[in-house]
Amino acid sequence: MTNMQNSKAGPVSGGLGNIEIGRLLLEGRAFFALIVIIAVFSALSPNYFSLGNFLTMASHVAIFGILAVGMLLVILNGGIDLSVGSTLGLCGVVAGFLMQGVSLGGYTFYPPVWVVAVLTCAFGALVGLVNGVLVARFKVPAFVATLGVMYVARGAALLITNGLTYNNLGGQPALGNTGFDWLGFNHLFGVPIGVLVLLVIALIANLALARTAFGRWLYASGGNERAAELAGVPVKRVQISVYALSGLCAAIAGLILSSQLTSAGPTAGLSYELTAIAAVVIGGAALTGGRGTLRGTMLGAFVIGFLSDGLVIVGISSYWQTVFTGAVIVLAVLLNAVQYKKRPKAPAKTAIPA
Amino acid sequence: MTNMQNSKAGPVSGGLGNIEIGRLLLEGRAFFALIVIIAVFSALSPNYFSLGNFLTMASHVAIFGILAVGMLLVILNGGIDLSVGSTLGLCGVVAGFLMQGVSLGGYTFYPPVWVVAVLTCAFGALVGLVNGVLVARFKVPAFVATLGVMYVARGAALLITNGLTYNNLGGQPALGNTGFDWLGFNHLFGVPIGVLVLLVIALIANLALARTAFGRWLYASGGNERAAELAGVPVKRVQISVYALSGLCAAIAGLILSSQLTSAGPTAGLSYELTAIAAVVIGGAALTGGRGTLRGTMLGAFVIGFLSDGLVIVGISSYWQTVFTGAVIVLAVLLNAVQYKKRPKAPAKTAIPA
Amino acid sequence: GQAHAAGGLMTIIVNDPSNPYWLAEGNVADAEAKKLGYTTSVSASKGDTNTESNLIDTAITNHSVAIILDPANANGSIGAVKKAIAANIPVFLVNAEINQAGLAKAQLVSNNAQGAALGATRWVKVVGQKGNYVELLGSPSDNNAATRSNGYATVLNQYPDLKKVGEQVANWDRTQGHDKMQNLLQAHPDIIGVISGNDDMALGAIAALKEAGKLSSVKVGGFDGSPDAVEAVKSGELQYTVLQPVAVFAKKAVDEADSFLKTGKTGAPSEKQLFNCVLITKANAGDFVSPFTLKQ
Amino acid sequence: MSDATADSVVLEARDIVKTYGATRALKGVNFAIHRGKVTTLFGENGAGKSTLMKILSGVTTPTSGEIVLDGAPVVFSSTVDARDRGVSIIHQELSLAPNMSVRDNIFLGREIRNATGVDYAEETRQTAALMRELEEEIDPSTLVEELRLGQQQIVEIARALSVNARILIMDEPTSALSASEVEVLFKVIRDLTSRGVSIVYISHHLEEALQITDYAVVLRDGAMTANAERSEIDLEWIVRHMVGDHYDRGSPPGGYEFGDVVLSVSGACVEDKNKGALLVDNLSLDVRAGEIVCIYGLMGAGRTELLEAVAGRVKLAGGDVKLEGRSLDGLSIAARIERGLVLVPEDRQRDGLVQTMSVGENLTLASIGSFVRRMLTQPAREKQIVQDQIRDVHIKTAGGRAAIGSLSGGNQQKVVIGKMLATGPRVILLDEPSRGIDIGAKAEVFRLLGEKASQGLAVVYSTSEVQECLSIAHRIIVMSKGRISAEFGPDVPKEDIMAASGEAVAHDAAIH
Ligand SMILES: Nc1ncnc2c1ncn2[C@@H]1O[C@H](COP(=O)(O)OP(=O)(O)OP(=O)(O)O)[C@@H](O)[C@H]1O
Ligand SMILES: Nc1ncnc2c1ncn2[C@@H]1O[C@H](COP(=O)(O)OP(=O)(O)OP(=O)(O)O)[C@@H](O)[C@H]1O
Ligand SMILES: [Mg+2]
Ligand SMILES: [Mg+2]
Repeated sequence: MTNMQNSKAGPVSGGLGNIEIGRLLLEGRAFFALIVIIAVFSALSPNYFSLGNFLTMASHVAIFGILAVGMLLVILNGGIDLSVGSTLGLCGVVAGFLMQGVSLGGYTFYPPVWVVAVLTCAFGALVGLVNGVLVARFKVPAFVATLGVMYVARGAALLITNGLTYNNLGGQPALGNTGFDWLGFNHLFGVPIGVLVLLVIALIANLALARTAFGRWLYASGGNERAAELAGVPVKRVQISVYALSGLCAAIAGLILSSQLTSAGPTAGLSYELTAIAAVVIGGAALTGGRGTLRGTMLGAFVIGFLSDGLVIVGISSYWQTVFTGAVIVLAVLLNAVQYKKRPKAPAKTAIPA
Repeated sequence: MTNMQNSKAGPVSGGLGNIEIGRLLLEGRAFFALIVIIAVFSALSPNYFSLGNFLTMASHVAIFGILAVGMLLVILNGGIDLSVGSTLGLCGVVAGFLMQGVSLGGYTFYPPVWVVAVLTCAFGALVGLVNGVLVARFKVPAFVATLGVMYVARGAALLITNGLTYNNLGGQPALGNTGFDWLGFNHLFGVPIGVLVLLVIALIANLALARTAFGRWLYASGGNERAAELAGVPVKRVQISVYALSGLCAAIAGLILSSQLTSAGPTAGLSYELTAIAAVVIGGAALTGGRGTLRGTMLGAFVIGFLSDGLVIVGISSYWQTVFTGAVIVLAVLLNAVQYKKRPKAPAKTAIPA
Repeated sequence: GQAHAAGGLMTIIVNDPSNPYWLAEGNVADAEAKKLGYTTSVSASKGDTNTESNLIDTAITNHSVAIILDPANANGSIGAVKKAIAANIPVFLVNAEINQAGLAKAQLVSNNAQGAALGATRWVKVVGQKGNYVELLGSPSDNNAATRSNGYATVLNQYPDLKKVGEQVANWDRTQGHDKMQNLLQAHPDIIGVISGNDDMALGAIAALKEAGKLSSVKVGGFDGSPDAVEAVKSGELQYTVLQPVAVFAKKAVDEADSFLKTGKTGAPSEKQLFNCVLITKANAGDFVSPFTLKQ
Repeated sequence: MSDATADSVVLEARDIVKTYGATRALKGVNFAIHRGKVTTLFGENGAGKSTLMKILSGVTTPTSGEIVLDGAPVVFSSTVDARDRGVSIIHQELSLAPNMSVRDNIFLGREIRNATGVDYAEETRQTAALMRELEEEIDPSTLVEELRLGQQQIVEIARALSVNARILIMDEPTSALSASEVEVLFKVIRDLTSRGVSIVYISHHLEEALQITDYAVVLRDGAMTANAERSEIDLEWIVRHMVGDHYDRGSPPGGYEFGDVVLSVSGACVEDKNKGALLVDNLSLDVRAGEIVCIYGLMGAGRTELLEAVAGRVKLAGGDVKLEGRSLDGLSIAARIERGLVLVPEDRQRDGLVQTMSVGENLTLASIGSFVRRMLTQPAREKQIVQDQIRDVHIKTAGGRAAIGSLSGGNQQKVVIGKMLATGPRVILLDEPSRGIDIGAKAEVFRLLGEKASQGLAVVYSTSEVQECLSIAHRIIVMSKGRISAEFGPDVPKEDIMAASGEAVAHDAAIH
């Protein structure tokens, strides 16, 4: 995998090949944090270090890991997406709504599950698109645009369900819409489907970042939008895309979550955006854009997930859990900052040593 | 009042004199939004347009208006403070804790109210100081540092109270610690004390921004930190100060809130940071730092407060309230963006084609 | 410490311990389980079904012998309960129900409808049968909000001269109760009473009324029986509150779980068990021995 | 240095060494500033000029060595400390807060206070006085971001002057100034020196700098290679010590025929967004394959707007641009690059480079399509392209994976040019590509452009230096107020070009 922020190189040499264990150990502070977390909790509880528990924890990580992938794209672009939590909730509700059957001209259709999934994903991407258009076309700062959409999406979810939760997403064989719980309940080769979905999304995103023109454009427009534009990068299209992709990721996470819970409530995903952002940042991405890797983000997501589950498993009170979560976020980034400090100061973006 | 982003002038004529109604109407979109809100709700409800209601609404605005003042300072500096909501809650709890009496060597002291207030304010400033040090000294990005502190402060508040709410903040005459409800309950010339406190804080902040070296340093370090540093501005000290001041504002808001409720709970202030940020941004400040006015921020706070109270008064469902809040945030900033678009593109901060 | 004691691990999942009601629920269950020889783990879903589902997973990982659960959502928690059952862990629900029978071994809840009727009847006694009033509602995603509001309506609708002139959702929260009460007062300065879906909102409303100097003319009723509310009843600021016997059923749930683990039967006649609420007025407000626990 | 001048030394640097990690920016430099004289510092990009000045003005501290002020060793702990002892500096990179007024910038960090806080009235008065002295009509309350670059540089100069320093360091103060503004500055400098103020002056405009030099010092690779009084030196002397080479001014490439017209601009107009005035006013221009056309003009002549409009960055308010006969109307920047029209922007930091990416990634940014197969980039091909560009454009770098910030200014400029050449263009527009780069790098850029032109590339090159036109252009176009005011062949006298631009012919510095 590439290692944008840690090496001077970036993905020039192109790719997936050059994992360097030494560098990983020395420089990947998030990786180090993860190892420490696993070691500490394994020592504290006999139940922590087991394949079963790792898979369970991984399936918890899946939800906000998927959000974090979308968030990484947005952050690489120099933006931020506060709306993902709400979009997740809204998409779950939309899926639930569709599963209840759609009345059209007196008839009630029961779309099959794959249609529901596709429509929900499209809807999530659409919400993201709204963010993207607000940011790219109307020049609303990302923080504000997505904050607004966060409120609107949450309100919309509440309005659709009137505050209630959709149940019975299992569908009925008679209606031909069974299978919704597959995503959340089933396992493939013993691995929960949610985790596999995260894996697939992460692999695709990694490939896109490291090996496609889109990835290069994204890093470039996040690093210096003006320069990217003059080099022929369609910066507006890239910007709109990342928000749409982030919305898509939120929709997928929403589907998995409602499938796991076999229910869809309007308050699902509350404040998940903060967890996703924390994962990306712990993973070493810079909020100013242009720096960050998918590998880091995944590590960040696992650090948060394995930490919070570990705290629960060893039975630490929920108050302390809140304190620890905050402390770990700061500490992980502090370590990153210390690491940066040792390197020569990068020249300020627009300063000129002419 | 001065009008940094709308006029070329800045505080040239030195201050408070040059309100220009025409420009206000034409350019102050937040002001325009406020007028529209007042007009619409006055038409919809006979109860809206009355002095009594305006004072009530103003007392609601006071809480996050005070937070917004601190937030403005941080944002002018190019940072962000996500921890204010938690700090508000924590400070309320600390005040409540002190009002219950402090055991020292077997004796229980009941500090008088002014001591409690001073200690609470100091404590809030201290929490802010932690943010400031993390950001300025350890170079942790503001978003991350304050996110971490947000969690830690909330957890601490829960730990102190063990989840309970401190009640009976009224104190007892026998213990000499009455008067805590004064802030929240009393009126001076018919105006709630909370509103007066906001007014005083706003005036002081405005004076500091427009008339003191600190204000100039703040704008400069938010506009171009390196330039400010080279000019001899103590940028680190300024940065640490703004976070400390933001913490102080949160403490004051926490005091007023607990005084209004005569109780202090650990979950008070949840997500108020978003409202405060929204107020600052609606008021025309740029999240990139260096641009924004106190007048704008106050207008922004009143827009949000008058809107949400208006929605309550005309009886709109709480779901729609959420939707409207989001829409107004985006719309207000969209208007600002349109306004900016007409102006010449600002050259990048430090650019020079040497 | 997870060292398996004789009884094994009992996982207790409450909603949100930053609220004294749920804190008491967790504490009582925790104490009872420890007394019966179990190790315990108390955690909180904070009303989020996903967190709840994660906590259930953790309980499975930790090989819990039983789960005492305060479900976050009547519909949304069904999946989590199913998951625990699939892992052969019996689940005992307390305080709130799920909308599917036959999953949990027992559902122990307070009789919200009965409590609401109790409260509303008392409220009419205090306020009188004629005048305008307003209602503060809990968060609409919570079934109890509707149950209580309907309970109030059933009683109050019998008095045609009592007119509800406004209602506001204050999400069970004291600050929101305060602010919304102020808004309601603006629109309806002539009200004579406030009926609230829980104590926190009622206490917020009391603060607002005090500030407006109207507490003497506007009577407030609460629900839950939280310690703060009991104090307010004692001092006469709150007219009454309705105690949910959370301490009773939290203890009972653990007892039933213990019985089930030992005998295969809960010892209760049915899965769903309603516990009647108790009216708390100045008369019996002094009888509390600990939060939510009345002297027997 | 002779003993006769030693006692006139105010500030002296002794054996200054400065290292940045592995880089040794200064390797034991001795440097003296003479009272009431102008000491000019010459050197290539990266020679260490700015580093030395930063040390003398308290911005950074030397790794070793000492600073002697008035015969006594001193340690400057900060810029404020240095300022308090009478050392003031104009930084090479503009250090102004764009969101604040001219007055606020000038008095930032040393506010004039009165009873109620800052005395804005007094500050405004003093700012206005400074502006008068510099003969610049800038209202003290104007926001800096609303000023054009040259004016911003004036503000920077005004700030340094307002300190009333005994020693004034100017690190490339004129890079964005027009000739007349430079004249004013020189007048101010002469005035200052006559009052006993000592000046250190740094510039890549060697001829210009020679006009005011009293002492010349040449720095090379972090070491002083020569110093002498004005009377002993000339341009050749400076160049010889700077690059250790014989200085060749170059001449336009020849020995081939131009091809067809590739770029044809007809009646182009560009509007000023705020004022509605025309920045480019009905301008027409044809460029043939293999031809190098220089656009000479003063600051604000509208060259940047013209080039950006041709490249598609700003909209034409009227007229048309044709590439090989086909109109480019409505095409995006990307589409124009695809068709073979590229722009090397004026400001390489802001518009040319992505600082977060490596040298290689920057080089291939505009030509990603050439190494993408089935949606995926081909690392081997990309590496080849990067290596080819580094070789062809002569970029001095550790390799494609090096951080862009590790390169010197001139090499960064070559990366920007190389990036655009990698797209295989038919026409390349360069907007003042020689700004801030030393004469060695400049010669390399000229050589590169000449070579590409002889292979059929059409080159449009904007510059503010007459000598550059003469060194490279087949045709020289002079722009003034948005129009073409004159057109010359390659053998025109300098004075004619300058006169056509509306510029008063500068004093001939008798360099020839
Ligand atoms: N902050 C820094 N960190 C690392 N290296 C630096 C730093 N500042 C300067 N250098 C290096 O020190 C050397 C001297 O740089 P300096 O800026 O003094 O050159 P200069 O002579 O001013 O060049 P120019 O003519 O381009 O302005 C260069 O190699 C540069 O890369
Ligand atoms: N950002 C800006 N804001 C306001 N005016 C501007 C701006 N940029 C350019 N101008 C004005 O537009 C006119 C043309 O400027 P332009 O940059 O095209 O000139 P130029 O010949 O390229 O000169 P330069 O050497 O400055 O690049 C000038 O009058 C200049 O003052
Ligand atoms: Mg330099
Ligand atoms: Mg130009």
